Amino acid sequence: MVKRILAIVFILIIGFWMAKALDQVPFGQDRMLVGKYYLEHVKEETGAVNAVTAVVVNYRGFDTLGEVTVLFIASTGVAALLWRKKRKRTAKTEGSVVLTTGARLLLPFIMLFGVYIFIHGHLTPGGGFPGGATIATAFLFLYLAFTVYEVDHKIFEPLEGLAGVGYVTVGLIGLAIGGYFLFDWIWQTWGIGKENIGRLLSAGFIPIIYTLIGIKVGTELTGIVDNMIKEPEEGGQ
Amino acid sequence: MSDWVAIFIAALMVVSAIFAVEWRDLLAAVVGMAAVSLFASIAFFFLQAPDVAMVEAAIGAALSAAVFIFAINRTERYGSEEEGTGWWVKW
Amino acid sequence: MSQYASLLIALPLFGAFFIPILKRISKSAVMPFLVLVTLIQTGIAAWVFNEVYITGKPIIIMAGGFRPPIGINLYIGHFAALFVLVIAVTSLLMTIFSFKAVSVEPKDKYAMLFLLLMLGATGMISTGDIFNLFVFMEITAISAYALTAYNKTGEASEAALKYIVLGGIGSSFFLVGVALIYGSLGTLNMAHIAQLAHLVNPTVAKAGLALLIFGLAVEAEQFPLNAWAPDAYQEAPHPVTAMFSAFVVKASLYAMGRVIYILSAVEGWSSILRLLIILGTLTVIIGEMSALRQNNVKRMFAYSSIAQVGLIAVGLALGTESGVSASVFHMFNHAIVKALMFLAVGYVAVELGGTEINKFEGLGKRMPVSAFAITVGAISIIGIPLFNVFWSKVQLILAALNAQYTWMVALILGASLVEATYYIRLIHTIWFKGEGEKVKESSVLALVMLLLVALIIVIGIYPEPFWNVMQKAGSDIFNVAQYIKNVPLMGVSP
Amino acid sequence: MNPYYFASIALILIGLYAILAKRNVLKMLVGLSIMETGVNLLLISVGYVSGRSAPILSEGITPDRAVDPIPQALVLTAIVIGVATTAMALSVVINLYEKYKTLNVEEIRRLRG
Repeated sequence: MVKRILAIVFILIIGFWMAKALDQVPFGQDRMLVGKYYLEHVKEETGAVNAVTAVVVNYRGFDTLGEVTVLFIASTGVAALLWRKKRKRTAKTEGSVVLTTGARLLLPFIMLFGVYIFIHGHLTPGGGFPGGATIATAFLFLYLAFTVYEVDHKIFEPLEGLAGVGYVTVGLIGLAIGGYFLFDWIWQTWGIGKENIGRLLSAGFIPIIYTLIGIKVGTELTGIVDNMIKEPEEGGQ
Repeated sequence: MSDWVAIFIAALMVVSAIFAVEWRDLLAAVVGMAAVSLFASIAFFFLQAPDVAMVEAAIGAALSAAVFIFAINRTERYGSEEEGTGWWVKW
Repeated sequence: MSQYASLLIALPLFGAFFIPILKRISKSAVMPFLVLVTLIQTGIAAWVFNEVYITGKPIIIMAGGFRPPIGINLYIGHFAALFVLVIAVTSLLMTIFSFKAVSVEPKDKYAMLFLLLMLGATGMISTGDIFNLFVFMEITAISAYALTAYNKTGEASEAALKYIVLGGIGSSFFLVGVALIYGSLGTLNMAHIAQLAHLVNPTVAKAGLALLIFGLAVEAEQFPLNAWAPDAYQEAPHPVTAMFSAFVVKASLYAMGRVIYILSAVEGWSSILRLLIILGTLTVIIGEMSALRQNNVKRMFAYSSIAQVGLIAVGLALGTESGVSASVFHMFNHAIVKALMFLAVGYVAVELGGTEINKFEGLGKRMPVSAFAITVGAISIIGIPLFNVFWSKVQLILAALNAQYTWMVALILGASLVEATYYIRLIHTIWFKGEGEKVKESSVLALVMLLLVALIIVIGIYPEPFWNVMQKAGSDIFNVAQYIKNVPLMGVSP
Repeated sequence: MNPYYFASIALILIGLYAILAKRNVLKMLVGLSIMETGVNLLLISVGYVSGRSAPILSEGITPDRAVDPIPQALVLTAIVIGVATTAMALSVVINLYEKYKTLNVEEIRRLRG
């Protein structure tokens, strides 16, 4: 009990200091510095209408590469930790009729929606991460609806690696053409799509990278789900 | 008007967080956690961050709750619940 | 041309992403591929080191061709060039060791996580952006979680869980700190933050800095948040333990130093230094005291490592240039010595099946090279003259005297005394107790160990050239004005 | 104090409390997740500017009428990292449960001293 009170006191001290510091950072005021530069130059420098996308893919591309890597580590790590000699699905009951027919009917549409989200990342809210998550949701439906369903690992794992290799390669092409890693060579060197800002075929390599990220995130999250849902067989340790 | 909305959402988040932490049924706790994420995603929408709202709803709420539920499925649903401290401080 | 230094980041990533494809082609090619990638990485790191130290100018890598504060930049100055090389070389040696030491499947996943751990530490050391630092920290941390639990025993999972919980708290604190600093300055680039540091409200800056330090303290193994370290060191695969001690901790300590010194223009900054001195001192005391009562050699080395890390943190927090340089020297020496010791202990554990102290009886007769390596490492870390750690401890003492912290001399000497106690006990067990059959030692690993031993003795006898390098690296962290000047900031100002 | 700031600090503290005081591993991870949500909310609130709209510069939105895009980009990264940590932690928990058949941290303490 004493320890619990100590914990609460400790937490309250932290909370007090955070609140005190936040008091000096008033809510809702314009304190933009670098952000202002982004908003003013985003269209000419990257061709994207959605400034968040431009920041994520272009200006702070290293963060995004790192973020994709983190997810890759998670999927690899989960696979490494839950690796057993023999594993299979152990669900006994099929999903209800609503779920099975729903999964069959909706699957293409969910996939299509995911693809739509990540291809239009530079125009509308969304992008590779929610798009990939949507695709993973489609596979999640399949897992829940059918007891024996399993993704094809022969295709999925190399696809995951291939998308990552593609991302790094796009960056390295930038290094070769423009002299900088992750340089947007399509927009800044070739100038493709300068005349149709605000439409699909613009914004340089953002759609390409977001497609790669979408595939990667989709396969990785599906891989995590797959590893979590399969249980080791008896004596298969 | 928007002030009241903000207060309402904030209150919902805090309440569902408290429930998530205090419910003994782990499945309910996970649902509470997903609710926190969901309300947070609504808050992001009001704070003019639609991109973040989408990601939070899709990844933060749905998928992480799903992963939690699979984990509960492979472990146990009702944990013993006496409280204490000091597990990580002890050497 | 200098932009090609970004291959330091691109190559391990490419390698890690390529492994799933390679596995489809040939599964047995994965481990040789790992050697290849780390070898190339060492080559690039050596080239970068050469470039930076010959021209005397840091390499600034601008991602996407945007000038900093707009884009993210990597800053490979004197410190980063040195430690990127240390990381690459250590990884190469540990890859060779992995052939012997890692037998648990799935090895392809191990190879990926190994590369990404190396990548994360490289990124942490070279980044020039505070949020990018967070991302690389998480890359390091999450691959470290996975590698800690890799053996899939109950104890390994327990250690990993402890690590994850503490690491999660740390990363949340770090992000709150980033939010506070971003909220008051509107920028994330470290050089830009340093340039504008006098504008921050002192309360915000102090709270933010304290949160950043607490966030980094998990990886840097400082006192209240380092309970994971001995467990993880004990249970992780042996090559990974050596990597933790040799560079993962060092990367976080460097990040700590960098974050502290870029905000040195803040009012009331010295109170943060005092906080870190207290944390570091407690780390030293608790680490040494716990090491004294260990029966597991690997765990004992882990506590000894924690104590050394505390000394490094104290040196960083002295607030003088000589203190920082001495810390960097100690980091470098400690990286070599602990890589050697964990390599030797791991190899003994692989051959004899455990790291409890009774397994080490008669080791001098059973595995003479490993026993010799452990002995040299132990003698060195105690601080006997003619071995490398002696010189860094001397520099630390001189720096402490310069900064008027006389009691710190007592701390360093006392720590050395305690180290002497438990290491001499170990050496006695190794050479003068027990008998046993001779085990045939792998000649490659023996060569690696002898190489590191030679390095220890060379630094011990000729410390001057190394000390010059360390002074440059130390002033790279300490001298913030020069740091701001080196980064080609474009004129975005309030 | 602003409700969003209040909520984010409250979420951080509730999460921290769960980590410090609960003994059920999954409960601790729920706390960690809540804490991360709180941090994300804090970052977004710091970047908000009253009366402006989302930083999507299509019809009618000029640069001086949009909120700060940087915190949003940061939070995108932070959310994904949070999920990665959670997934990692849960697979560790599954391994732990296989070995010890319990989720209580007091009962799985083998590493001491």
